Amino acid sequence: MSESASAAAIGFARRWLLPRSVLSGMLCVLAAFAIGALLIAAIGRDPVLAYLSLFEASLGSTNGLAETAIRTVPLAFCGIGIALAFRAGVFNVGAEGQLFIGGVAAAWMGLQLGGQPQWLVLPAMALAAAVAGAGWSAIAGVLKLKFRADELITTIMLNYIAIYFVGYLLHGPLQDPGSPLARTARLAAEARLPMLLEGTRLHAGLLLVVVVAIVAQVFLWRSVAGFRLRAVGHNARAAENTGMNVKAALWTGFLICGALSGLAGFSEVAGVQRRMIENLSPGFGYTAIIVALLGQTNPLGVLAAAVLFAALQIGSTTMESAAGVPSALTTVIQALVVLLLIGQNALPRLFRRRAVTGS
Amino acid sequence: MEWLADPVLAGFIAASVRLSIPILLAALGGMFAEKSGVLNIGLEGMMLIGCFTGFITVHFSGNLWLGAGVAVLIGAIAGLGLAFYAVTLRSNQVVVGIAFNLLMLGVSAYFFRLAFGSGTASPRITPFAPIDFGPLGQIPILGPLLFQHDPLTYLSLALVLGGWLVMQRSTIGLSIKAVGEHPEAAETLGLDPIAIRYAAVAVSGALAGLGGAFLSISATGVFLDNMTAGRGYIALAILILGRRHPFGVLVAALLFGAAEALQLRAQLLPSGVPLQFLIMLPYVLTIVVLAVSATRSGAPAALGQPYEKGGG
Amino acid sequence: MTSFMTLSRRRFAQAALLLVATTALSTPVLAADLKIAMILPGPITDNDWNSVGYNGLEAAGKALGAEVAYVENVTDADAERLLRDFAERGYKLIFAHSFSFGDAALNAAEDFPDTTFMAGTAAELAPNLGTYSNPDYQGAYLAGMLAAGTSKTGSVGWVGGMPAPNMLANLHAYEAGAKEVKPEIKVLHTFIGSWFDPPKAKEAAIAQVEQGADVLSAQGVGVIDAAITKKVFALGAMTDQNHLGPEAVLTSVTWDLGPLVTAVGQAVIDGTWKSENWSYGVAANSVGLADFHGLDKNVDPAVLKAVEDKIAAIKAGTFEVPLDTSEVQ
Amino acid sequence: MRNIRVAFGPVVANDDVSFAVEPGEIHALLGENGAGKTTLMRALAGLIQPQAGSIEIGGQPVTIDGPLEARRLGIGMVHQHFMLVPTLTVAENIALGLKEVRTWFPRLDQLADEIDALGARYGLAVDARALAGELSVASQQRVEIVKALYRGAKILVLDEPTAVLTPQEAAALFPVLRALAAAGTAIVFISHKLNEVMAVTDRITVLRRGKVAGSLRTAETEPREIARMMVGGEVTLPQLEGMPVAGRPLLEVDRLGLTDARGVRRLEGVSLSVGAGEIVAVAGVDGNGQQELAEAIVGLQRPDTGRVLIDGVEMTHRPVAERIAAGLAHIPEDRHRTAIFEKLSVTDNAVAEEAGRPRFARWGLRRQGETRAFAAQLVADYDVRLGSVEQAIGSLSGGNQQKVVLGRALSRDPRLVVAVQPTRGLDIGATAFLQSQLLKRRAAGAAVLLISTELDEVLALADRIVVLFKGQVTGVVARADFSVEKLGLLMAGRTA
Repeated sequence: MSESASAAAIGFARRWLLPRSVLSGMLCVLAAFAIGALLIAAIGRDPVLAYLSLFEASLGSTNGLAETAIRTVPLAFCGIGIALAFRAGVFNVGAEGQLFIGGVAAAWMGLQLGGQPQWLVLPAMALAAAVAGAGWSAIAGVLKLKFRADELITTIMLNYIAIYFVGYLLHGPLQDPGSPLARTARLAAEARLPMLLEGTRLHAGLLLVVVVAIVAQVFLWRSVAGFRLRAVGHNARAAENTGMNVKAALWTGFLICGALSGLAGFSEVAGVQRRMIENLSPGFGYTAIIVALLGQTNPLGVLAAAVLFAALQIGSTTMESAAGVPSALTTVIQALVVLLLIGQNALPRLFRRRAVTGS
Repeated sequence: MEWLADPVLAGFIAASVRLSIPILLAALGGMFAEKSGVLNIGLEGMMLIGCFTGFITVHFSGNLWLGAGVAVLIGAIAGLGLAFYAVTLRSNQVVVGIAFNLLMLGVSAYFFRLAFGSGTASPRITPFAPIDFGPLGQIPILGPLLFQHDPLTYLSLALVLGGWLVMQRSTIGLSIKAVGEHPEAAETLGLDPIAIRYAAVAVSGALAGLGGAFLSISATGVFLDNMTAGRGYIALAILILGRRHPFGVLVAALLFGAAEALQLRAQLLPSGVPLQFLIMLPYVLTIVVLAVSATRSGAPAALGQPYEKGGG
Repeated sequence: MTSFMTLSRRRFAQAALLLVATTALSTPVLAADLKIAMILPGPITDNDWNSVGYNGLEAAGKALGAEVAYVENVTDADAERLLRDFAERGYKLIFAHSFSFGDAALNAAEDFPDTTFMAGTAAELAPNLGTYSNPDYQGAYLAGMLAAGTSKTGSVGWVGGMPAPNMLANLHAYEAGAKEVKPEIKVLHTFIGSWFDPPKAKEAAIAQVEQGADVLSAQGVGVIDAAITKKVFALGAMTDQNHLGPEAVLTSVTWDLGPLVTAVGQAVIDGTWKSENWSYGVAANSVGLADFHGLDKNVDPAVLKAVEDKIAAIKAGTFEVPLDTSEVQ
Repeated sequence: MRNIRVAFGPVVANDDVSFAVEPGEIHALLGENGAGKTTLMRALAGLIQPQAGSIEIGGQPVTIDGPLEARRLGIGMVHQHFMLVPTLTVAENIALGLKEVRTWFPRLDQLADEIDALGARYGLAVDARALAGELSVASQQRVEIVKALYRGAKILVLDEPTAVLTPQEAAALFPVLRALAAAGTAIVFISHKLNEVMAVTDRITVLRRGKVAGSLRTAETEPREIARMMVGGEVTLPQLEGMPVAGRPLLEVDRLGLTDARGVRRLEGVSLSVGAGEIVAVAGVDGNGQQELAEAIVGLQRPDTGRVLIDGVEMTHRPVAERIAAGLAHIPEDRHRTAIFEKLSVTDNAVAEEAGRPRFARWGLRRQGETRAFAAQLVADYDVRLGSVEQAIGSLSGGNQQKVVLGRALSRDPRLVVAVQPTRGLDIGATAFLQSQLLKRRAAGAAVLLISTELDEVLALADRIVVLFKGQVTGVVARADFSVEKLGLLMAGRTA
């Protein structure tokens, strides 16, 4: 092998197989777990047992892997949407509300089309969810572009409003006839996503989100529209000056985030719950914000970060039941992972600057 | 003029004040951070940790003021932690804030179980009681607005006044505003933008901590997981509605409190409006007011932008 | 105060021990190998719905000598996964302690036919999925009678979290009970829009007091605080909540899930378990009124007598508390 | 200051620089952009720490570890970009960081009186109670000087003080400086304008590429010698030659009026036209509506009255992209804010305007090869010095960044070029290159609108000069009638 070829091989390995960022990221996860272990020991529990059960439940068995994959789907959908919005300079933190609106729209469409063939029902549901999610996000878009109201604030407010609005629908017009529960009727078999793995709950939403991640990656880095989106996010004024349509890029950010979060709602409804329920999401849309930024707002990176967080969340509940460790501890570990990762990304830069200015 | 003395109106006014205080304190804290140029999304977490530490301190010491003090202190420490990320490491302030909220949620729930076990007889403390002003409390409008509350409420109102004095009149306020608008100019005059931002974020944490403690040692005498229920996020909106001015923040917080008090009362009337629409009233109102007034909100020029010493 | 504080300090010191004890990782096994699990929708510290479930699980674990485990704060989205997780780990009896876990339990039951599932107020059952009702509405009826009998203003209040079926059943029974005693009584109700927001629940209750209510039904943490502040009576829920307001909590509607969980567990061990609606209400002494702690002097003796008669009638089967879960307004 | 060395990473800004100024002396620190003048003075003001060398004040060796220490030693600096907080009043700006105005609640009224008195003494009239952000540029500069004096400055450093002033305002500044020097203040006057330096200073130190190129008494030298020292050789700036071709008008601006977001009227009834093969310059003191005019023409701001026509087609409310398609090229004033994406690669920056054209995109996806080839060609044509076209443009020097911007704008063969302060911040070599490119466009039959506050540049390049004052045209001067005095009067608002 020639020297340049071997150098290229090493470079390839560095870049794609084991980049430094992955290595140091794993170190951060380990450190967070070490701190968690101290806290577990503090209440007299066995950290080893706790972590074994966490690992076992999330990654150590077929079913665990399937559950982790299931949890990855909504986190990645929302996370990629948020990431693309952030790239455009839109701080849309409204994924949670957009997910609820998307979910209820998907269920509504699924119920309307009951009995139609699957190839028609599922795309129609997905479309309804995407359009509804995007429409909800567009409210924040109008508020920002027409009224200059900060989307960071309006999307938080819109999350509350969306959840109460869906509550109204599920207690009122869309309520399952004959049930006092706040939920829609059960979807017909045609309106459910196909299962991928016998004996688990893994549904085809996973394939969909992987495709979306790849398309989003290509869109962001290879397409003209993606380039303009990034350019606007970097410097909206310069983008306008070079003839780019800044409003279009901002709208793209709002609408993609809304549409993908809506798809998260669709995949939960059609793949997991098989109907719309009042508590469709345990905060997927909020966790996804962290997932998006941990993934460096890179669609494929976001997908990876979603897997990490899914595994942590899946494992944590088992840790609670099997080792008696309150699941609040996993919340602590998740937060520590994020803070350590941010810290380790920033620290070297800090030291470098110090060295240069010599102060 | 009979309606002036109507007990329902009086109750509504008094409730508006009570409901607004925690949000007011957090928003006032947010004002210090934002005026210095740091976006504090972590208000929610700082409220929650204040809520928890205030409660647990009162529970074990029996001293309400000690609880308030500890909440302030812990809130300030949390603020310093956030400042380390936002100011020193120059991290994305939105992510750091959200991560802090997550951390505080986990920490408060975990240590609550550590302190009280997983048992089910939840602990309770006797909260601050309203001060009796005698006939003053019966004055129409003013009575329920000003003379029916507990010491923490008056402390909060005093803090608004103090916040105004500090922000608009004092050297410290000048320095904070300068650092938020033009950190480089501040540095050429011998001010330390880094230190000032640390201090401002610590103060924001302290005030948010007190706002959280208000929930557990004044509004009620209990603590539950995630008891702040998003009030820290609401405070961010209130802060912008109030134009980052102490009195503006007071008015905006009262408006939100009034909307909340109104919807709780509207539920008791046969209005025919679906329940969920009443519950979302305060949030809708916030958005509408924001849309109407946001065009000239005037954020500090350097808000959200980390400062590098000797740079530029 | 002093003794109370000493107690607290000691409890603090024992916190670690308590934690170990409560989940009972390894208690001596009397029954075959039965392991019982429960998933709960909220924190077990809520002195309410989740505390009841947790206490019932613990009681059954002790009574049967069974190993028990639980997960708290489970969302609907996570329920099915956790049920399957327990089933996979060899738990043969699993309680899904929420009206909203019915779907999840049904799905899990299908894939784990050898495991027995019990879902709170489920609509659809399976051969290995039974349900248990939440009969605290029976107690709510009694509470309504007491509230109306104690009220001097002619208005009583009721504060709840979200308009879920069990809450609606509770509210309607409370109202019916109140109307039985005083047909012209006004029953005010408020939903605060979340399960856990004590300050907001307190404010909702205060609003009711200001509109004339002088007895409150506390279906959420915070209401008793309002009763203390406004010097009115509150009726506790689920557990004896007198300690939260010794002067204010007239009595509490208690729900003890222990007998039910124990009986279900015994039936599973004996192989006699059947898929049906297990209901342990007033008649089975699972739902009842807690001690008045001396506050019964505030209630018209005739009303107290009426309540006692009502309990007897329910036990004798001559009266059935109406179950109504219709939406309000 | 002796043997000062300051380096930012691999870039050495000051190398073995020694410099001295005496009480009562006005000492020019002269050099091209990037020669290290500002860096040296920032070290004196305690804003950066030199890696080597020593500083003595009044014969005592000192260590200036921060702005506070600099102030204690009597060093005051007026920065090129004013260090005023726009939302605070003048008095508040001056009170910042001062212990003398009481620790907790500053005595602002008393301070304001003292400021008025101080200003009166040196002819520096300022309104202490006005918001700093609402003052004119010249007033802001006076505030900066008062701020330094109030802090007891014995050594006053002025960084490019005349860059933002009219010739008349600059002339008014010089007596103030002399009065200050007469009162014993040592003044360091940083500039790259030879005529000013000759007019006002006692001594001149020239820096070139971070080193001292020479130090002489002003009276004993002459401009040519100094210029050679600055540049390190002879460089002549290009000069317009030949009469305009006077083709059809490619840009017509018709009674343009514009109100900004804060409700301030920025332009009023501005009309001008630029024909093919003609360079029209807009002169005026900074902040008199030039930026708004340029932005209304290129489409970054919406005027509320009047029209903009490009090659006869009304474009007043059309998007920027259409104007670019019609042949417009824009070289904006603030490169970092308006022209480049610092974190994107040189390639991405080079094709930003044309990324969607079929040449660079197919089926909505970018053609990487074509794009890179174009960028490589641009880099070669415009002599951009860089490591790779894939490196972030923010990592290039200012001059090289500007060349990319220029190349991007001009490689499209634009028919209309709007250049705003195109040479600001460039060294003489880069300036000459850029100016010659503009002349080339003129020769090729394009219309060029040059907006500049540098009178020398305007005089050298323009066929006609339009003068703006407070958003209105105060006069149009043809090449034959050019004179500094006349332009100066127009720039000060006296209509001809």
